[in-house]
Amino acid sequence: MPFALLKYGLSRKYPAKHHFTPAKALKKHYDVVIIGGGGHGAAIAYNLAKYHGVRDVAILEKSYLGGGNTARNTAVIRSNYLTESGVEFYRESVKLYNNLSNEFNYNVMMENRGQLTLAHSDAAIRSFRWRAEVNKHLGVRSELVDRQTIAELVPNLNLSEDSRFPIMAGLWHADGATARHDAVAWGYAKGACERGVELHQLTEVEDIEISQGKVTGVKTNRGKISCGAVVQAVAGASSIVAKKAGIRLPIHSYPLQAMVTQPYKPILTPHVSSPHVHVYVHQTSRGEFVIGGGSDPYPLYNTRATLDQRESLSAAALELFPFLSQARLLRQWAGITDMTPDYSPIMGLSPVENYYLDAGWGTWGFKATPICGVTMAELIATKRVPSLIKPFELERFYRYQQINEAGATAASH
Amino acid sequence: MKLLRCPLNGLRNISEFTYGGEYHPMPDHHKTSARGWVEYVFFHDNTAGVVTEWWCHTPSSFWFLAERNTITDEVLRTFTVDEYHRQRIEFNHSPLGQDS
Amino acid sequence: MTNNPSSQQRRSALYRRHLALGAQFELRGKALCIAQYAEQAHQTEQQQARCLGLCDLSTIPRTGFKGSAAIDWLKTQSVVLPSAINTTAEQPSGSLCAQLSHQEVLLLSDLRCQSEDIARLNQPIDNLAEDSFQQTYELPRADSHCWLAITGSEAARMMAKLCAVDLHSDKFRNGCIAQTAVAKLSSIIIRQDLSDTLCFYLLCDATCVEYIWDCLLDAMDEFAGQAIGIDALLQLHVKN
Amino acid sequence: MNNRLPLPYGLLIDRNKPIQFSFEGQHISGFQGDTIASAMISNQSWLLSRSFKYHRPRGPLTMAGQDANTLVQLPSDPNALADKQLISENLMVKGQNYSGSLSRDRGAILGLFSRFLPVGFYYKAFFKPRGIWQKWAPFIRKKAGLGAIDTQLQPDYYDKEYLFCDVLVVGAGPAGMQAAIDCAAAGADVLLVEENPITGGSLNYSRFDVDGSKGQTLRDELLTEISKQSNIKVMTDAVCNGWFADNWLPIIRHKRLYKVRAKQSIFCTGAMEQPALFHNNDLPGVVMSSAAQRLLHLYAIAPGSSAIVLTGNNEGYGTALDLMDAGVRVNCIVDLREDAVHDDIAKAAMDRGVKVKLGYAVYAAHSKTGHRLTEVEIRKVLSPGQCENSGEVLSCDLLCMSVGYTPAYQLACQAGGQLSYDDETAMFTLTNCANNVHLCGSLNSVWQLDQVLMDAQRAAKTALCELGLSESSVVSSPKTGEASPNHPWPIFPHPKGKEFVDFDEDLTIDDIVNATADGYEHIQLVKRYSTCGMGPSQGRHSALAAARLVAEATGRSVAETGVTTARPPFSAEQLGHSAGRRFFPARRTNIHYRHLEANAEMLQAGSWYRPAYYKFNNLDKHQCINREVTNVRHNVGLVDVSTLGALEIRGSDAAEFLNRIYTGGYIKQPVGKARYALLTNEAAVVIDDGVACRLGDDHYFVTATTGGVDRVYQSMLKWNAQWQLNIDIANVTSAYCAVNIAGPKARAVLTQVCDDIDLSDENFPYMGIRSGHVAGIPSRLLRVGFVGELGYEIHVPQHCGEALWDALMTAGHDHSIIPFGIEAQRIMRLEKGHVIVGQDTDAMSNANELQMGWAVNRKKPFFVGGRTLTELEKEPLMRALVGFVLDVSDAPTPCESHLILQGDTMIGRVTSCNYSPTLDKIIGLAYVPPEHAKAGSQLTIKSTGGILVNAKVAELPFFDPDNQRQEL
Repeated sequence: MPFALLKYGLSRKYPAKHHFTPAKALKKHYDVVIIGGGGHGAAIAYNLAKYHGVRDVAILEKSYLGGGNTARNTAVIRSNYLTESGVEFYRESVKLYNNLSNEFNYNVMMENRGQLTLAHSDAAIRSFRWRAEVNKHLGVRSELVDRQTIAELVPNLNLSEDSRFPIMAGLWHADGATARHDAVAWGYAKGACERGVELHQLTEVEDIEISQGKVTGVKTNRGKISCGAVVQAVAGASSIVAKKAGIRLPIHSYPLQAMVTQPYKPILTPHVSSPHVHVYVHQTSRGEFVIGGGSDPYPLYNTRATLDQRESLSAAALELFPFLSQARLLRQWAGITDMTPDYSPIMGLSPVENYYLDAGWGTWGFKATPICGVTMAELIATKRVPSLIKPFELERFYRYQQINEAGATAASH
Repeated sequence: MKLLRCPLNGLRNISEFTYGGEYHPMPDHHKTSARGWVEYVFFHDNTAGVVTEWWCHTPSSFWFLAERNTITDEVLRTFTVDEYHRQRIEFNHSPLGQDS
Repeated sequence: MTNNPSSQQRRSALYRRHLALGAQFELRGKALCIAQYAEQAHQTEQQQARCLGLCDLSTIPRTGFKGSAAIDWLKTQSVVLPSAINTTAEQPSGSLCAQLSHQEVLLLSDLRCQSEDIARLNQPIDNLAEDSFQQTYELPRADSHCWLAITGSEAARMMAKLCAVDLHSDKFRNGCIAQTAVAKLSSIIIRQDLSDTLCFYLLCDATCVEYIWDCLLDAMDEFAGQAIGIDALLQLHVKN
Repeated sequence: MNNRLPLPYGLLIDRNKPIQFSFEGQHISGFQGDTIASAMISNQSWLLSRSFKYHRPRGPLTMAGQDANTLVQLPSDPNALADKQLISENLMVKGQNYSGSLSRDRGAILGLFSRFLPVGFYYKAFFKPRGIWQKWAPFIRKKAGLGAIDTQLQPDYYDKEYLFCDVLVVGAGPAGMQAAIDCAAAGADVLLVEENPITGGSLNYSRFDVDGSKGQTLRDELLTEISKQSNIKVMTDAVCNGWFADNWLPIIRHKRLYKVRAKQSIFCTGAMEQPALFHNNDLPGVVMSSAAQRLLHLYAIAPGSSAIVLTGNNEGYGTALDLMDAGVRVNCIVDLREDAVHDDIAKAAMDRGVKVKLGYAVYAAHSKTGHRLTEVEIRKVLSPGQCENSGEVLSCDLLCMSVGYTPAYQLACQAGGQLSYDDETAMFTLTNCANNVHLCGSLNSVWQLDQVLMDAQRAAKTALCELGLSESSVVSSPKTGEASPNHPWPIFPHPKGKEFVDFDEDLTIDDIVNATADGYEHIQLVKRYSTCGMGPSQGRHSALAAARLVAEATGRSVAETGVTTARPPFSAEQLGHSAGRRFFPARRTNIHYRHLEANAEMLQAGSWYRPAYYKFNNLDKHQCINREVTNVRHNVGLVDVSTLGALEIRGSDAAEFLNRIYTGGYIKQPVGKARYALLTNEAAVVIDDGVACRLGDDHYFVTATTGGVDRVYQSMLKWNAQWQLNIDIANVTSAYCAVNIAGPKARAVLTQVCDDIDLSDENFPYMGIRSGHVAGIPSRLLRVGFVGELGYEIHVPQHCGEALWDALMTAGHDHSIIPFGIEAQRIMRLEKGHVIVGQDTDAMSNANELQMGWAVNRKKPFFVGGRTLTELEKEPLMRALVGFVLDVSDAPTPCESHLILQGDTMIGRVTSCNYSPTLDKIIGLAYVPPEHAKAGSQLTIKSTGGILVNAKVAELPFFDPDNQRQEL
């Protein structure tokens, strides 16, 4: 029985401590307004308050804390990307994750169980080796493994030679992990609020005020706010919010669906994904199997679930784990992913002065939460673009310098 | 599953169709500015609301256009391409990149 | 043994399966067809066809035409055209004309392979000399697509396991065409009853014929459906 | 043996068919039609499972498959619902989630520490010192999970079927049956779906009148009506498991998933009875009133010997009557209402002399024996939630709770319905569903039977109007002043806690209230922080109480507080059902079996099967491949290239069209000649290639890559939909089988089987095209040299592929022809320095990087990707694809995708690399910075095991630089 829990058992009355800003009126002015109270928004606020002494910050969330993609993603943390920029960025993020619980004294249940991506073709083997080589060179634990090793890593996987899509090899990413997604947002928000940041839920930004190319304030459903700087961290609504600031983005928003089974006794340790059959599977610490795959076939700002996707995800999952046929599906849901042409985020400066972008997070936003908080906070506080996120600036498209991440992301999460 | 009305084959499950992107006619590839061209190639309106889109009925390879609400997923109407394109498109004959 | 498909120039990719099922091949016109699957099977195969049968017609002639002038040209070739898109018109010769769009048709030979239509229309396109018909293009439907027939009272229910279009006889009338997906495979379904027996023609990618054949047999299993020869179809056809 | 009630009790069981099964190794007997739970209870065994967190003993709560208390383990079916799963001979059933034995579960010790496990406790501990969580996690994981998956399971055969109807009616209770009858009468095709084995719903077990006959009588009437209607299809044992856009509904029955497309849907899914909250309200023996009634009427089981009914409405009195009729002693009716207005049924119950305590509540339940309820403590209610400090203890072995319902809202909510709370009726009500979805009956908060039937007729009428089968006329729903069965506050906190809000997750009143105290006030945050409603029953019994508690704790109204989203599926569905038969189309060329007969090792390319190489004697893979290469270089080989994409472009604008689509120039291309065709997208990225063969002024035959052709075809059609050029585009890939016969002896072989084409070099030169016959088969011959030898690509009708192959193999026999596969072909094209799009290109490659500027015609006004390419050319080249050579001794041989380093920096990567048997060297292609692209410059490759090897940049092609061989 950990000591941390003693006080709850021994005190007569529940020692409640409000983690977040209790509901209150908006101030007329904030130095920084963060649009979007998800993991990213909270992380940015936390870093501003804790490391840059910027505490006059408001997080404006149109619904509830962490209710967007933070709540809907399947909590996979990895850094086995393809490009140098990508790998270094996510590598730093994973480092931060490892210390997160202790960083803000709140258990985010980071579990380092590794990630296995399956290759069913020569082409996949080539692209996995490419990733493995780049990863290893940059100090990320990632390697191409053969069927024998796969059998040892995932004893229950269907490795039959005569299955419809025989497994030829895999990309093993020992650093792959999962964490309690909600807790990440809550921990950051808690830490931020403890340091004076104001979290305002049910507060929607309706318009963004700009004069002489400079952002001056935002109009919300609860009144106007003037501010020195605005950052948008609204995965799933990036184009919509950016449009209020007169900014057009290289983004298409697609629903991404996932589903979860009832809890069962643990039989699957690592996170297993197969871009070829469009599915990934992992078993949570509650014992549920989380199953996800590729985005929906067409754009939509709607988190409805489709039977079509339930059917194909199930079919695909059974290709890898036939015995899951008996597992019972409990819940199916969706998030909205902002897909960019090069499968990389859009971070940093925007055409509008003091208006910062944290967008284009497609299916890879959760794993970037900590490093995003650090780098965006530094940018806002110092007005200097940290080298780690320089490659992700919007301007890259105008120079045709996309980041070559295609292939390192699809259905791998 | 959503239903979509193919102007040629009628009402079908949307899984029979291929999404072809927002309808954005190509701007003049000679006159458009460098930045304008980039925005044509990479950027999207990604509108939350009614959008005109390309759709293809896969079994018959029939391309057509649809007006769809990207919030409610409601399809307002589908129609054949000739509503927008009847004229043969010509390209002026100065070789590429020589006047830009 | 000239009736061995492996001695023929044109071979259905299914011929090994047919041989394994004891198929008896006979030359009909230029096409080597499966007459039936076992000795003296006529009667039983006819009953089978009435209930649920599957027949491979892939070696039987067929062709297609496409292009803005195709329809007009076919008229000059005295082809009887259907009244509407996605419906069929039977030709005096017994062959079938299926209209797939306002510029495309598919022509299927009669099951006896006696009509000369297809061969005649397939003459190299020099009879398109007149400018007005230049936008008529032949499509190699005999090879791009396999041709299967699914017959019998259970055909519609069986197809409901593979196809999301409602093919039940009150909804999908005789002579109707559906261009859709069957078992996730793009297909053309044509309802062409054999007198009073329900019959669907299924045309899909020739290189997927083994896949679709196996899917169909598996789906037919619960209705005791089986592969049948073309004779069973012919008998049902002539019955009036 | 079973002590069952006499007929007519027991609608579902067949007393002539006894069945033996085992639970926890113990032999249990029941009848056909019994569920595991009913059979267990008939044997006086109430303990079925252990709870998720505290491992508390649990027994049936709803007898309707709506609670997680009855989850049991079947041999290859964990988490099976014991109150749904029928028993079968020798079925082996076990409990779940216990250590030791189900009756003596060591895990139950956790219950004692519940004070130390506050809501969200796992967020508050287990992470100090740093890294300790990695130790705790596995331990906590072991505790998690319920049933055990059988990983050796051979899955059953599941499949699917599409159904179509005018009206789908979900739920065959009184409302559903009535609605179906009305719709059918008006001529609609109706599908009536019922999840239970028989239709009737509450008519089968509820009490609607004093003598208790009304339900059955009405059911019989409705059934006769239904049987008269030929256009009603009734499906029982069928669960409608979700609603999706445009009335697309999955229905699960046995091992099949039906996908229904309905024009209109009518939901009559009824309501779910809700528990009261008091200390130990989870004890086995504490059940919903409806559960007791189900046991009586459906299974002929008297659920106890002495009962107490806790009620907040008159229905509880009906339950009491039912119990008394069945010979169960009813010690007391505890009525939460001080000023109850009793209806006839209630009066009838009281006339039987049963003790009634008005304004009282059950404050706590206890078990002296451990697992089963033995007594309850009742106390006078002072104010909502508050009781007197003392009360009286009544002994009983059954407590029936009748304090209200929540509509079975899941499907309705998926169909857009909004749940709102009505303070008047203390009930959730549903509004504004999709306009092709209609709700009626208790789902629609209509309770009295006659009103329910009227409401069903209203729903049917509206659906019929939508269908145009009835002239539109607005029918108002029979909203009445009838008393609501819901009690506003059946919630009684206890100093010792254990008043369970969520039985699945072992969450009590404190847990919910404290979650809000921690700042998690939004109902979604409460759910996520406390996990309330996240368990197997998905909030069916916790949503209402949780909303009420959160509302009070945060000073909001229940309506404002709301409930969490109702996600599909409606009931837990096995993945086997949603997977069904898996359809993955596979493509085979007409020559497929000839490859197998020749011992080909097949590989999959997209949906195609292609020969990788042919196994020969006991040679290993590489020896086999090298043998094939050498034979092509010295004699002649045959490869199946049927999977290559093939497109026909015909019409007066054919050349103009290719000019716009591909990078090259085609206007001046002579008829009878082929030209290389490179395809780029609008970002100037190379996405496909092939050869464009001009068969006539207005006729092109264009090849494309195996994986790319479908995309290329679709985009061609899309472009021309805008350009409106006078052409027709046809994808004829499957119409042709193609082989490539290559090698110095190719002509010699071909001559034997082709007599209508002059094959001589002067009359059929390199890149020429001819039509004629090969072995009597109409053929199109292309003289191309992908592998760099004299070669002919022969395209014949698909169905003639095997015949062509046979003829060429026979003809080639004396020239020692052998087939070769993809692997050999890859090596030979590499020897010739040919790029493979997809292998040597990536998501960014442009023509200049590939050093294929020669393939781009810069004199034409436009081509797709052209403008972008000119933009790119304003910036210096970033990288170039070059050839490199190593000596065989330079081990280890680099692999494709190995990195090129300069010092410690990554400057490029290998895209192709093989041993060339022809040159006896290691050759490859790699991306390098332009400054390293010059022939002769040194490259450092980080090869296998991180070992650095040095390679030299070489001129391309590696082999036969003057291309003499292919132009023989």
